[in-house]
This record gives sequence, structure tokens and C-alpha cells, in this order.
Amino acid sequence: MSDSQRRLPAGGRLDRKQKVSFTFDGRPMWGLAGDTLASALLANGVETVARSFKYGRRRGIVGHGSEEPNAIVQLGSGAATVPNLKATQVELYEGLEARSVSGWPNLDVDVIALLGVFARFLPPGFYYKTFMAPARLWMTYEHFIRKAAGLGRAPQNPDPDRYDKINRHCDVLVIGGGPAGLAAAREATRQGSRVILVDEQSEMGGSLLSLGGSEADAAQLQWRDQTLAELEASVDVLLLPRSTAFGYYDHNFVGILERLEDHRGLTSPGRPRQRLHRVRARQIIMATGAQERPLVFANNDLPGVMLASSVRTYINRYAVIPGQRLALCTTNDNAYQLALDWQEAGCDIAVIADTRPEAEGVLPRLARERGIDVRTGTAIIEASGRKCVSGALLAPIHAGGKSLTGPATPVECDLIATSGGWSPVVHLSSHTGIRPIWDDEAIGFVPGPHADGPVAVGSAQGIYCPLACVEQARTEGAAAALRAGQGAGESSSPSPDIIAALEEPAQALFLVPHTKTTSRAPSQFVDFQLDVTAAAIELAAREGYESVEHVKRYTALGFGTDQGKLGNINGVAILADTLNQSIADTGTTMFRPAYTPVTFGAMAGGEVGDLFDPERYTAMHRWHSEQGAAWENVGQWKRPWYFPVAGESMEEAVQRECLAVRNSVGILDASTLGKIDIQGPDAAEFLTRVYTNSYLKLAPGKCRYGLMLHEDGMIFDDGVTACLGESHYLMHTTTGGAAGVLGWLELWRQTEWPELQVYFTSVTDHWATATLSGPNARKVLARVCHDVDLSDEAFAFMDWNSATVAGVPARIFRISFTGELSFEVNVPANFGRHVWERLMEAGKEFNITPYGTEAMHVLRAEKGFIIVGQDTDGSMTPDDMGMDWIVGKNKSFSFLGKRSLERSDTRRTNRKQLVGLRTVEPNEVLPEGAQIVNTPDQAVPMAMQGHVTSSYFSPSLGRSIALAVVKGGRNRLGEKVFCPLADGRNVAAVICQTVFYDPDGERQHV
Amino acid sequence: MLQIYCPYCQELREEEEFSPSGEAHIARPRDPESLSDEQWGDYLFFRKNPRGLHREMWHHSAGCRRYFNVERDTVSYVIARSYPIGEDPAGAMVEGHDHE
Amino acid sequence: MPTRSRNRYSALSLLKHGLSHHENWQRAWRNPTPKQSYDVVIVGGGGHGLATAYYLAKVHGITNVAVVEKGYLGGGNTGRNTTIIRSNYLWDEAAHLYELSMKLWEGLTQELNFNVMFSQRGVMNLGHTLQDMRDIERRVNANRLNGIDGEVLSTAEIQTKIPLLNCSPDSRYPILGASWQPRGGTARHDAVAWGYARGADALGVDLIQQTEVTGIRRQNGVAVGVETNRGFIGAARIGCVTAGNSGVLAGMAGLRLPLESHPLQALVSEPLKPCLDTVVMSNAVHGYVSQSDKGDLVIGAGIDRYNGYGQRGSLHVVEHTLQAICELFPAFSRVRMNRQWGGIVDTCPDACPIISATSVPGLYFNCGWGTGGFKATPGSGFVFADTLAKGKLHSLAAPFTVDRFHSGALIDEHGAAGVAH
Amino acid sequence: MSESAEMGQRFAPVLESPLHYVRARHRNPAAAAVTLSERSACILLNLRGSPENEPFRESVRAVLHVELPEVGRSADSELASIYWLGPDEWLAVVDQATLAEPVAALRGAIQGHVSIVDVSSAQSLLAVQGAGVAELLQKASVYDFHPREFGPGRCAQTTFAKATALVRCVGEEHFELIVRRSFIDYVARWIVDACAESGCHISGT
Ligand SMILES: Cc1cc2nc3c(=O)[nH]c(=O)nc-3n(C[C@H](O)[C@H](O)[C@H](O)COP(=O)(O)OP(=O)(O)OC[C@H]3O[C@@H](n4cnc5c(N)ncnc54)[C@H](O)[C@@H]3O)c2cc1C
Ligand SMILES: NC(=O)c1ccc[n+]([C@@H]2O[C@H](COP(=O)([O-])OP(=O)(O)OC[C@H]3O[C@@H](n4cnc5c(N)ncnc54)[C@H](O)[C@@H]3O)[C@@H](O)[C@H]2O)c1
Ligand SMILES: Cc1cc2nc3c(=O)[nH]c(=O)nc-3n(C[C@H](O)[C@H](O)[C@H](O)COP(=O)(O)O)c2cc1C
Ligand SMILES: [Zn+2]
Repeated sequence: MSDSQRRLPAGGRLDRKQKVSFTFDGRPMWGLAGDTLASALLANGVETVARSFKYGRRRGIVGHGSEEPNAIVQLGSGAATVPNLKATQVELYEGLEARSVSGWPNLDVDVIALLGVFARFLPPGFYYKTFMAPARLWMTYEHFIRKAAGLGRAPQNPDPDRYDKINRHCDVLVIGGGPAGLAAAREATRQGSRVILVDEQSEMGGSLLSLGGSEADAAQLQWRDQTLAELEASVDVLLLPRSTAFGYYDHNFVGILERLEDHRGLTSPGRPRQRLHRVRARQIIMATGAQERPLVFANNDLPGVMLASSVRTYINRYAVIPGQRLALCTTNDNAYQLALDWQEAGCDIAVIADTRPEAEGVLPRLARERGIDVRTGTAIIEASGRKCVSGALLAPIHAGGKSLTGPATPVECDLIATSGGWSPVVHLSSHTGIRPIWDDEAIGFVPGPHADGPVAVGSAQGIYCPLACVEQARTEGAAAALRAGQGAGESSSPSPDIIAALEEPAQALFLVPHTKTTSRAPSQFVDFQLDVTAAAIELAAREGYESVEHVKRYTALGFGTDQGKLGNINGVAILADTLNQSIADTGTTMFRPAYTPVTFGAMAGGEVGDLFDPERYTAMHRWHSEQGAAWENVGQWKRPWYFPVAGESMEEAVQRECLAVRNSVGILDASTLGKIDIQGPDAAEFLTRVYTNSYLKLAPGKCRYGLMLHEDGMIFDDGVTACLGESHYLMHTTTGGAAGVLGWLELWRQTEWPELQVYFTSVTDHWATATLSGPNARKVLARVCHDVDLSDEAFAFMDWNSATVAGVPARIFRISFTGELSFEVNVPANFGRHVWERLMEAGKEFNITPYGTEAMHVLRAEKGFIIVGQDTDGSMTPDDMGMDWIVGKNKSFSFLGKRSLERSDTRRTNRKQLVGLRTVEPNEVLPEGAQIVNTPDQAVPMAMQGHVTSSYFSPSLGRSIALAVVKGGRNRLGEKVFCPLADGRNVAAVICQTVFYDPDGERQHV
Repeated sequence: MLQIYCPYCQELREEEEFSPSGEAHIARPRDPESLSDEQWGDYLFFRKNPRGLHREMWHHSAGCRRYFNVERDTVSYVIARSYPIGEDPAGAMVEGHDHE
Repeated sequence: MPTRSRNRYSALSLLKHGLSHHENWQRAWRNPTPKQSYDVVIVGGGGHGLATAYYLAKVHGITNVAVVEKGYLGGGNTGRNTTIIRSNYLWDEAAHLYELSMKLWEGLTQELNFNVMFSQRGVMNLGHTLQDMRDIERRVNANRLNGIDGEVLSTAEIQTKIPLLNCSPDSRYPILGASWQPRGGTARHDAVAWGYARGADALGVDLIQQTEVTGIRRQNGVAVGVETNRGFIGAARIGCVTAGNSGVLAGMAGLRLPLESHPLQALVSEPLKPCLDTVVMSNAVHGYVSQSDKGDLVIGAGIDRYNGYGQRGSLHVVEHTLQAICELFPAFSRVRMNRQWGGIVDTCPDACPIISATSVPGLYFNCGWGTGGFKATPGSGFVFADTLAKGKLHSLAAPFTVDRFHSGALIDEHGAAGVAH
Repeated sequence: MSESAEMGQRFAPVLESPLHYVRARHRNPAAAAVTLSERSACILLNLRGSPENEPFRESVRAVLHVELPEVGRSADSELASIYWLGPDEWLAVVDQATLAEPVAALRGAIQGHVSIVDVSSAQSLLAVQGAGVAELLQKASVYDFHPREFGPGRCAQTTFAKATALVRCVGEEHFELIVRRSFIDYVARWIVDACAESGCHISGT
């Protein structure tokens, strides 16, 4: 040992020259470059790293990777703090600050631990059985329940870091960089495949990184180095260490989280912290290895009880000795390697308890030869110690593993390592719902069959012999390359020189029997993080929660941040035993992503903040923004909402803009309206089928307004269509509806009416549109447009003309949404700002006023024009909107939606109909969304008649106006109705016509 | 995450480029006015929704903008074939055959 | 009435059983062998099916009832939803039905003697556009006049209630306001299924798990029972409450429904100390989140637009959801997703359920709850039990028959139910 | 502009390319792994017609000196580049300096059911070059741009961030990106963000 740490003087994959200081719960400590937080904590002699969630029991580190259930820490503080990391996966960096997430006031004196005494009264499901009376106190009980639960703390401030995302495609994706993964990746690469190899550890090698100094081990490590070097030198190989394949999705799609910077510090200014790789692979090889299973025995959660392979990893990879005197309990030969390495490191071995009746394999013999006390047919049935392990109880165990055959004897030790065999890591291969299959020989679940999906190699397939792993991986690597279209399918890399001891069969043992029954024995933990014991599983089954999924949900087995990597299979086995059925019949719970947790920010990637959703700009956007426009989001577009001049409120600005249009001239950026160019001999026929009215007689130079219905008869879009020439039209859609309408047209053209000759092209982006509206609109336009006669006689309402505006070829439509004389000037968007500015100049003398969407809404409401989506809500027919006049009843083709208008419910006479509302008090502006009743003095629930869809103060009329839908409204003109408001007032209003201003429509015809 | 073969682009493309457009092969009635409310409602809303092979329409909305049909298993999500509108591939599928 | 004596759950019973090492707890429900026939067979052992059975026995005294479940009780959408409960629906028909449910929730723990952990922490629906706000006003006003609690909150009020929410006016879709239903909240989903199961079992209902209905037997056009993988079970009336599988059940009787089954996903974070005390939902930015009593953020993700029975969905849908969550809660960006999963939701064209008799006498359906039926569990069970008991639709269920898809009397709740919740 | 000859005398129209404003903001030529340059003053035409319509093919050949390309490909002549968009849809990009009135020329020559739409202002045409291009494209799009699959002359319409784009491979580390005008500001900001480490330079031509 060196420097008062539990550190071996040599060895390990560490940089001994680089000391790294860090703190744990405020205590300063140090480790070495290459350490994980867990190895450094062990080196510093830290035993208790957590308190358990329900009983407050002391917990220590048990594993060395993503399986770790106990050592959950919070890193750092402030905005960059990260909750719930596993210390075994945190690479140490200078200045790291870690805190345990449990224990109050601290790990050493935990108040919840006092509850430990009551533990026996808190069986699984105790919540469901209590806190029921008195009912009103539940929210108080819950308050405390919530406080007691939860692990780390969420940051309180926005994340200072950035995240990155990248899409990848490859021929062969290999998940897991252990011997099997390396072999498979090398083989696929040699066959010419594009290969990606990922591993969640800091370097490739998998279990090889845990090997010791023996000759055989050294040979394997050398093989690793050579293989890796070859992969690194290949062009079409991407090696991704520190990258977890967290989810396998349909059609061979895999999500991978790469931790780019976490090993360097808490934040990564200027560089992305993590990156999400979205990989589509032609073939996938799962080389995810196998997870060692702990044995379940009494008090097995005491700090100082660890996995055998983890202890071996700490010795060999991190040069840390987590104890002085080891007691090992195993069901297999493999764990003997730990004993040999432990002894090699110069430490004591109290005993190897081998649960099998005999152990005559190469490794057990070697152990005996080395003088280790190997006792077969023996198990550790209980750990003892107060704060950590100080001894173990051994007892002889029946060959069947279900009972003890003699009395227990104690041994002294400060570390207990157990190995209950191995569980292939089948997580990803099960994510699409393919159930894993129990394999008696592997004593574990192996991946179920996939049609064209991943192939498992190595330990992931239940093959535990190193040479066999590599051989199988080579074969599968070549086969995968062939299926992906490369190579001849035959392995080209030489058979490696791996010497491995032959192993004798292991024993299938999960719960070690105790002298007492499970319900009475000291707690035998299955899931450490959630305090689930063997007794809890038995109890759940006893209470009728027999399905493994019920057991999971009733006891919380596997619900933790480790997702039960250590506990689940033991839990299944214990349940199977309780119910007297096979493990195969019991099955596993469902495996789901994420294999290990994935940062939200990484899943979001760069698409947050400004880039959360595209902002679409018109050609005049910058001009508006220079004028200080307030914006409205309309779909993805940014539209000027109003243009406040110095000191103006929104109300004042909108009034000014409205009056300008009514009295002189306003200008609106209408570029966002959808525009679809339609050409073809059947264009008119097509339009006539998709609109309620007919376009067969629309002449070139003319425009027509139309309503579009879905097949259910409900309005979904409206707009003006112009006939540009023979068989050539331009359709306008609503801003939000543009994409949907184009899809709709294509849908019918391509699928239902392929015989119609017509093409659609979106030209929304091509045209910038400036709408001049107001009595002076013509005068303004005349200043910049000289090649067209703008007079009412030559250029009538609902006409359009080509012209040159400010030197730019334009299309001018004389249509109006304000009821005033209006010209919509369309020019190619590249000239949009130029033309807009010329129009502004031309209008100076008339005090031309830019107006936004709000004023536009007021102006159109004064005229009773509807806005689809505001005055309609997907349940309104043309007749409901009072627009029956636009429905062509006698068209030869039954236009889309027509038949639905004849259904019994759509023919009803008391449907909600669009009407106007005038408040009795003219200054009262009804809130949009106010509900309407006949009399306010009725009991709740009231009989609602409809609601207010649009409501404004009309500056032109000097009073409020509203549009509303009211049951049978058109027959109720003049009736008084009421809007009961949230503040308790009942506002009276009178039903009226929808047109408030210029009812005869004279102003737009001048 | 599906990968769908577009018969027009003639290659496998990612799900994000497409929009699903519901059950395929629902012909619009020739003479809607002659249908009863019930028949018309059936056409509008009632779907096969099978557990198993499903013929459905997809729109290559971020690609070639073509609609086409896909025959896909709604449990395994395996796609048997993509084919243009108007074709009705031979070897008609076994409808909604059982799973599990 | 074959009512079994059932030990009550209480703190005292915990104490008593603790002393005997929990060795003597009764089963929460039996594991009976199916009888040859029943008065009513409910297909589907989700919350709605179990509640139906419970109220059939409790309210109508009909106890010769079986619930046939192909998997484990509560393993369908009941066991995989984000548990949001509210009753602030827009249209009268829906509002009355969901409000009945809300009232039943308020006494459910005591009714069942099973703590369903119904937590009335309030539900907030955010508005991000002017049209969102119009819709929110309209819905809240309708709710109030229907006797359902609701308020429209200003951005400032929202910020006080949820300090971690990003209420900046500079965000891409700034929060302009919200609707707020204080009585809304969450419940422990599994407990709801188990509580109803235990209650129904105690009243004599047979809960038959791991038994799949494979056919609906008809004689002279009348439904007489169900075929299962364990044999035929006769029934005078059959109620199908199979959520995402309803289309398949309908197919067994030669019927079609106006339904499509789609994958809907959800996810949870790792557990955190309390940091979010209400339920937050956003249609426009599309994310919704609450924090469970265990501490995990429970997040509802979007729906995949294609049909699917796979109980799983696409990754990009979840990515999109987490963008929304990070946008709404920038502080959650460093929190991690622990698990994601999917359910099969039965979506109806008008986002409202179907509670209906069919053209096959004796066969009834209760389905189409889509993305939002957990909240309706008690109410749905109550009215469906009444319907099955009397052979006539309960008045609150009457607007929800399948006929509306022929008459056109749809009840379009997309505004209120549009996103999955 | 195709009708440019008609432009009036009194105004000298100021053309603003879609990328006009972004260009000014992100000039960072030093150490940029990605360079964006916008090609302005082109005429863009959306062509629709059946590939079986021989007169249509012939007139394109005659006027633009180029064959209508097959699925997923583009083709060039000294007058124009043509991109395949769909089974009956192409985009033609014509340099205004070499051929000022292509619409009239094409219209005059083409027979049958075809559609020609001027979309010159609807798109921004970007050349994207540099060592960082491959990575940028992978970040932005779900499409596989690996040289084995997508060599020079290939083009594809696909997703680009949360917008869409038409992407063409010109050569090694050299692609062309055609993006809808209203999205270009967003796309440019997105690219600058994605190139935060490697650097991005935006210029005009
Ligand atoms: C991700 C997600 C989030 C959701 N979030 C919310 C929310 O926040 N709030 C909310 O109110 N709602 C939510 N919902 C919707 C809600 O979960 C469902 O509407 C509700 O749980 C439906 O309950 P159920 O009892 O009808 O169906 P289920 O619980 O699905 O029960 C149906 C049962 O029928 C069984 N079954 C099917 N076919 C057969 C057969 N042939 N034979 C025998 N048994 C069969 C199934 O196995 C299943 O157990 C969500 C749904 C999902 C998927
Ligand atoms: N004798 C025995 O009983 C026994 C038992 C088990 C293993 N072994 C030995 O262990 C070795 C197994 O080799 P192997 O290559 O199959 O496995 P491995 O354990 O060496 O490698 C698996 C690797 O996959 C990585 N991984 C797992 N899931 C991942 C994910 N989702 N994303 C990214 N990385 C992931 C792990 O970090 C690990 O590095 C062999 O040498 C074998 O002999 C022996
Ligand atoms: C409200 C709610 C909270 C959940 N919390 C957790 C959790 O904390 N940990 C966990 O592993 N799973 C959690 N789950 C997910 C379940 O483990 C499981 O994935 C889900 O119920 C779907 O079942 P399946 O995955 O078995 O198909 C939760 C599920 C729900 C509905
Ligand atoms: Zn395509």
C-alpha cells in the first residue's frame, strides 16, 4: 500500500504521476488520473457511500460500472450540478466535488435509519394500505412522502452547456468493445464494411481491462492492443468510447450517448458536453457482455459486500484493494481468478465458499494448490458487522441449493465478494419487444430471435469462454459484413492466441437459504436501490401479485436508476421459486431504453432556445424589425402584430393603424399567405372538386374566394384563387394552412384522381406581398406603377393584372380583407423589400401606415369576414358561418365534404351559427372565448348557447364589436344574451348581423 | 424508428422524411349522394385497424412529395413492401393475422 | 351475494401483520378458474374494465361477473400512462362525464379502502399563442358555467406557482397564460387497477388473468360468450373494454370501429427531490410533465402517427418532447431520462370515447379513450356498469355512441384533449 | 429575373438575396471548417411533366442543353443545372447572365401537359465547402451522404435541421444546398451553431 491509500504499489491503468484532488461530502481526498470516483473512494477507505431509500441502511460500493445501485452521487453545485450519477461511472478530474444524495443530516447519522426499527412495518405496498384516514390529510402525508423520496436535486438554473447531435449510417454497428466486440468489429472492417464500435467505458477492452498480470492475461491484453490499433488505423471505422448505446429501436436504429467532456470537468465552455449519435445500421452486433450476479443472502447490503468481478477490477485496473481479508462465495469457477489475483496482491483470503458439491476445475485446483481454504458445498448465508463487514456466516448447503444441511460457522473478514454466475446483457436486443429466452446452460436469459435485427456475440450470447467468445464474434462479424453487402462472409483474421482455463459447470443459485425462513431471516436484499428483499418478493406473490410485472410494480424491483441490473434476474428466480414454476415460465420484466440514463439536454440537442423551432421570415422582415414591430407567432412565421410608435400602447397603436386604413391608406405584409401555382388542362375541374364553389367559369384576370372542406364537411381553409391564364391558376391559402393544403391537393390528385391533368407548385416563398388598403390605396400605387390602368372601370374589384411596380414585374390582385379599396402587390421576394420601401415612399404624402395582424383582425371583423381557425374550430360548416352562398349545390361533381353537409346532424337547424354581438354598454369589449347564455340567473350547469370568437374595440365605429357562434343564432337577431365573466359580471349583448361596417360593401368598389 | 423504401426515390429513407396518411385503398364512393348516412359515415371514419399486416399510405413529404402505399406489420413493424398508388400487388396479404 | 370477508387495510393492520412477519396477509384477489358462464363478461382488465366490474357488483348487485384479461391486471394503458387527472373539457357532454369521474376520484381511496394516492396538486395548461389563449378562455368559461373549477392565469401568476418554468417573453413561443384546474392532479395508476380489482374480487367478481379472448361467439346474431385460449366462456352480456385492442375485438364480431391504434410514449427521469408541485401541460410546445411521489419527472411524449400495436414508438418523438421540456424547464436539461415506454392508444376522430351498444345484441363497447382516459376510469366504469346492467345507455354515456359517426354529431375535443394526456 | 428587360427606368430595383442579412453577420473566414457562399442572380424553374413526354424532354435538351436527369441525380450544361425532385418534377437553375429568358424559351418549345413555374425568389442556393462539410450534413440531416452512397451528381431532398433542403454532391467536401427562402435565416443560424467549434464563414459570390 502506498500513501495511506488502499492502493497497490504498482499496476493498474493509472497515471501514477498525476494526483487528482477531489471532495466527497466536503471531505478533501485525492486519487490518480485513470480512477473513477468509486475507485478513488475505495482507495481513500470510504465505506459508506449512501443510505438506503426506505430503511436508511448503510450502503457501500458493490460494482464497478453501470450496474452500481448504491453509489449515487450529486456532482458539483449551481447551474451545472448533475444529480444521480453512479460513482463507478464518474471519471475523476481535478477539483471534482461529489456529494451523496441520501442520509440526513449526513451519511453517518441518518434520521431515516431510526425508521429502520420500523422497517418490518413497511412492507412493499404499505402506501396503498395506509394514509387513508382522515381523507383530508392525504395531501399532508403526501408532502412528507415526497420529501423522503427522490435521490439528487435538479439544478435550479438553465444549463450552461451545449449538446450536439449527429446522424450516422453504417454497415455494421458493434455495441460493446470487449473481446467479442473487438473481434467482430475487426472482422467486419476487414471485409470492407463501414463500422462503428461503441463502448460505454473510457477505453475499449471491456472485461479485458480487468485482467491481471498473469501470462495468460497479458497475452489477452496484447491481443486487445493489436486489434484496437488495427481498428484505429482503418478509414471507415468510427470508434466511440465513453458512448452508451442506450436504446435499440425498429429497423436497426440505435441511440448512442457520447460523453465528450464529462471526464474533464463539470462544464465544458465552448464545446458540446455530450453528443447524441442517431445510428441507422444495416447490421448490428451486440457484444454487450454479461453482468455478474450477486448472491442474495442475509445482510448482503452491508458495505464491504461486493461483486467478485468488481473486486477483481478494482485490484487490476485501479490498483485498489478494497479490504484486507476476503471471503469469497461463488457458484462457479470464474470467480476463483479473483482469489488468485487477491493473493497475488499480497492480501489474505479467509475462505472460498463454493456452493457446488465439488469443485475440481483448473482454477479451484490452482487455488487449493496455493493454499487457499476452499470449502465446497458451502455458502455465505449472512454478513455481519455494524458499519461494514466484519465477518461472515458460513453454512453447508444442500446440492439443490434450497436448504442448509448443517449449522452455521462464522469467519472473520472485512470484504465479502460473491459471484452467482452471469447474466448476459440482453437489454438492447429486447427493446423492440423480443423477449429473451432462458438458457439452462448459460444460467441466464439470452437474446430472443430477431428477424433481421441484432446478433449477439460473446458473453451477451451466454458464451463465457474467452476463446469461444472471440471465435464466435469473428464468424458473426464476417457474416454481418456479408449481409450488409460486403465481403465473402468468411473470417479473415487469424484465430487469436488466447489461453483460458477450462471451466466446470456453474450452479444455478440465486437466494442463499438461511437458517430462518425468508420472512424471518435478516433482510436479504435483491434490489439495493429500492430496498427490495427476497421476503418482499415472496410477500407480493402471497398477496396475489404473481405476474413478474406485478411484483415489479408492487415492490419497485428494478425501478431504480440502475434498472435492476443486479437484482432483476435474482428477483425473477426468487419469484419462480415462490410460485413453484420455472424461471423460463416466469420470464423477465420488460426491458426498455435507456440502458443507462440519458441527459435530457443531449436528447434535445441544439434544438433549444432560438433554434427550438424555425422562425420563418418574409422578405420585409428586417424592415419591420427596424420599425420596432411587435411580433405574433403564426405557425412558424413571425408576423408583425402591430407597429407601436414611441410611447404607444398596443391599443393605441392598433386604433391608429385601423383608422389609417379606413381614412387614408395602410400597408400590410401579407407574404405569409400560402400560394400554390396550379397548371394543367384539368385545373378548373380540380378546383371545383376541392372548393365548395365552382371555378369552371372563372376567366383569366379574375379572382374568386373559396371555402375548402374536409370530407366531414367542416371548413378547414379558405382563400382567393386567381385565374392566371388558360388552365393556370394561383391559389391562396391561410398562413397556417399552406403546407396542409398543398398536401391535401396532392393527396387527391395522386391517389383518387390520377386521371386529372394538373400540377401544383408551392410559390409561397417566391412572392412577397404588400397589401395597400384604404381610400388612398390607388393613389399610392399609381405613383410606382405606370403600365396598368388602375381605375375601377379598368381594374375592377376581384380582378388581377400583371404590372410593373417600382421597376419590378408584379402581379396585382384587387381583393380586400378590410372592406376598403385594396391592392395586393406581389413581387418576387428578392425585390420584396425594395418594392415595400418604394411604396412607403410613395405613400408618404398620404401618411401611409404599416399595420399588423391585430389591426387586420379588427378591420376584417368590422366587415364580418371570418378567420378560419378563430371563428371556426373544425366543427363548423359553411352554413354555420352563414356562407351557404358559396356552396355550389348543383355542381356535377360531389365536391369534397358535400355529402357530409346532408347528414342528420349537419342539417339540424339549431346548430351554432355565426352572428354579430353588440354589447349593451358600447365600451365593454367582451373577452374572446366568453360563453353565452340566455339568462344569467340560472343554476350551474348553465345552458350555454355559444361563445364569442372574435371581439374588438372598433375605432371606426367608436364601440365594441364581436363575432360569436350562437345556437340558431341567425333566427335570433335582436335578442339579448349574456356573457357571465370570470369576475362575476354578466355582460349583456344583443345579437346582430355579422357586418358592422359598410354593410353594402361600397367602399371596396370605389 | 422506421426506415421506409420510397418507390419513387428508389431508396430507403428515414421515417422523419415521411408523413403517415392512414389506411390505404379506401376508394372514395363514386356517388356520395346515393349513400345512406351510415354508408357515408363508414367511408369517413371506420377503419380496419388490424393487428398484423396493414396497408397504409405514406407521403414522402420531405422528399419527392409522392404518396405511396406500404404493407407493414403493425406489431413487428416489419415492412413487407412499398408500392405506388394504383397498384395492388399480387399475393394479397393475409389480413390482420394474429400475433403472439 | 357471494361477498368474501375482506380484511381492511389500515395502519393498524400493518402493525399487526408486521408482528407476524407479514406471513398472513390475505390475497388481494383470487386466481379463479373460469366458470362456464357469467351474467356479464368484461373483456379487458384495465382500470376501466375493473371499475366496470366493481360498480356492476357494488351498485347493481350483479356479481356473477368475470373480467378476462390477456395479460396481467392493469398492464395495458392503465399501467403506462402519465396519470394526469382533470375534468376541464370543453363540450358539455364530455365535461359532465369527466366531472362525474372527478367526483368519484375525490372519494376513491376511501371507497376502495386502497390508497390510490390521488393527489390534487392542480393541472396547468399553458397557452403560447393568441389562439391558444382564446381557446383557454373559451374552455375555462365553459367549465365554470358547467360547475367545474377553473381559472385563467397570467404569466406572472404562472411564474409564482412554478418557479422553474421558463416564462421569458423572449422564448420562441412565450407563455402568454394558462388555464388552471386546482382540483386536477395525478394518482398512482397501478393502485387504481389493484384497488378496483381487490374491491371487485371481494364482491365476487372473477378476475381471470393471462387469458386472451380470441373470438366472440354469436348464435342467431346474438352474442353468447367469448372464446379464449382457455376455452369458451358463456355470457349474457359482453362488455369490451380493451383500449388499444378494441379494433381487434370488434373484428372478432365482424364489426368495425372508427378507431385507429397508435403508439403513444412516455418517459421518466431519475428520481429527484421535489421540484415541481403541479402538473404542467403545453399543447403548442408539446410537452407535459409532473413529478411522481417517488421523485421522477413523469413526461408524456407525443404520438406516432402510424398505426401500431408494438407498445413502443420512435425515438424522434421522444427527442421532440425533451426539446419541449428543456424549452419549458431549462433547468431540467441536465436531468436524465431513466426509462421510456409506449402504450397503444385507441384514437377516435373526435378525441372522445365510444360507449355503445353494437349491432350484435348483447355486445357492448367502451373504448376510444385514446390518449386521455385514465382520468375517466371511475366515471367510465360507473356509466358502463349502469349500461350493462340495464341494457340501456346511461344518460351521460348516451352522446358517446358510435352512431355519432353516422349522424355527424361528433364532439370535437381536440382542443381540450388534442395532446396526449 | 426572367422579365428583367422590362424593368422600368425610374427605379433601379434593389435585389436582396435570401441570405442577404445573414451574410453580413457571419464573416469569419479564418480557420473555418465550413464555408457557405450564396449564388444569387440565378433563375430557378420548377418543371413538371411526364418523363415519358418526349417533346418535353427534347425541348429541355434544346433550350437548356441538358438531359432531364434520372432518379436522385442532377445534370449540368454550360447553361443550366437540373435536379431531380420527383418522378415528374425537376428544378432547373439557370445563370441569368447566360440565358435571360428561359421561361419563354421553354414555354415556346414545350408541348403537352407540363408546368413551368418561376421560383427564382423562393430558394436560396448555397455552396457548402470545406473539411467540416460531411459532419455538418450529418448533423443536419437524416440522409446518408457517405461518398459510397452519394457521389458527385447525386442529389436528394431531405430534412435539414427542422427544415428541408435539396442537397447535391458537387465533389469532395463540396456540396450544394437549396433551401426555401423563408427558412434561410433559421438554417444559417443553425449552421453557425452547429459549426460553433470548427468555425463557419458565410460569403456571397
Ligand atoms: C403514454 C400514455 C400516457 C397517457 N397519459 C394519460 C394521462 O396523463 N391522463 C389520462 O387520463 N390518460 C392518459 N392516457 C390514456 C389512458 O392510459 C387510457 O385511456 C386508459 O388507461 C385506458 O384504460 P382502459 O382500462 O380502457 O385500458 P387498458 O388499461 O389498456 O386496459 C385494456 C386491457 O384489455 C386487455 N385486452 C386487450 N385485448 C384483450 C383480449 N383479446 N382478451 C383479453 N384482454 C384483452 C389488455 O391487456 C389491457 O389490460 C395515456 C396513455 C398512454 C399510453
Ligand atoms: N468464465 C466466465 O464465467 C465468464 C463469464 C462472463 C464473462 N467472461 C469473459 O468475459 C469476456 C466477455 O467478453 P465480451 O466481449 O462478450 O464482453 P465484455 O464484458 O468484455 O464487454 C462488453 C462491453 O460492452 C460494453 N457495453 C455493454 N452494454 C453497452 C451499451 N449499451 N453501450 C455501450 N457499451 C456497452 C461494456 O461496457 C463492456 O465494455 C470474455 O473474455 C469471457 O470469457 C467469462
Ligand atoms: C406514472 C409512472 C411512473 C413511472 N416511474 C418509473 C420509475 O420511476 N422507474 C422506472 O423504472 N419505471 C417507471 N415507470 C415505467 C414502468 O417501469 C414501465 O415502463 C411502464 O409502466 C410500462 O410498462 P412496460 O415497460 O413493462 O411495458 C413509470 C411508469 C408510470 C406510468
Ligand atoms: Zn420519395
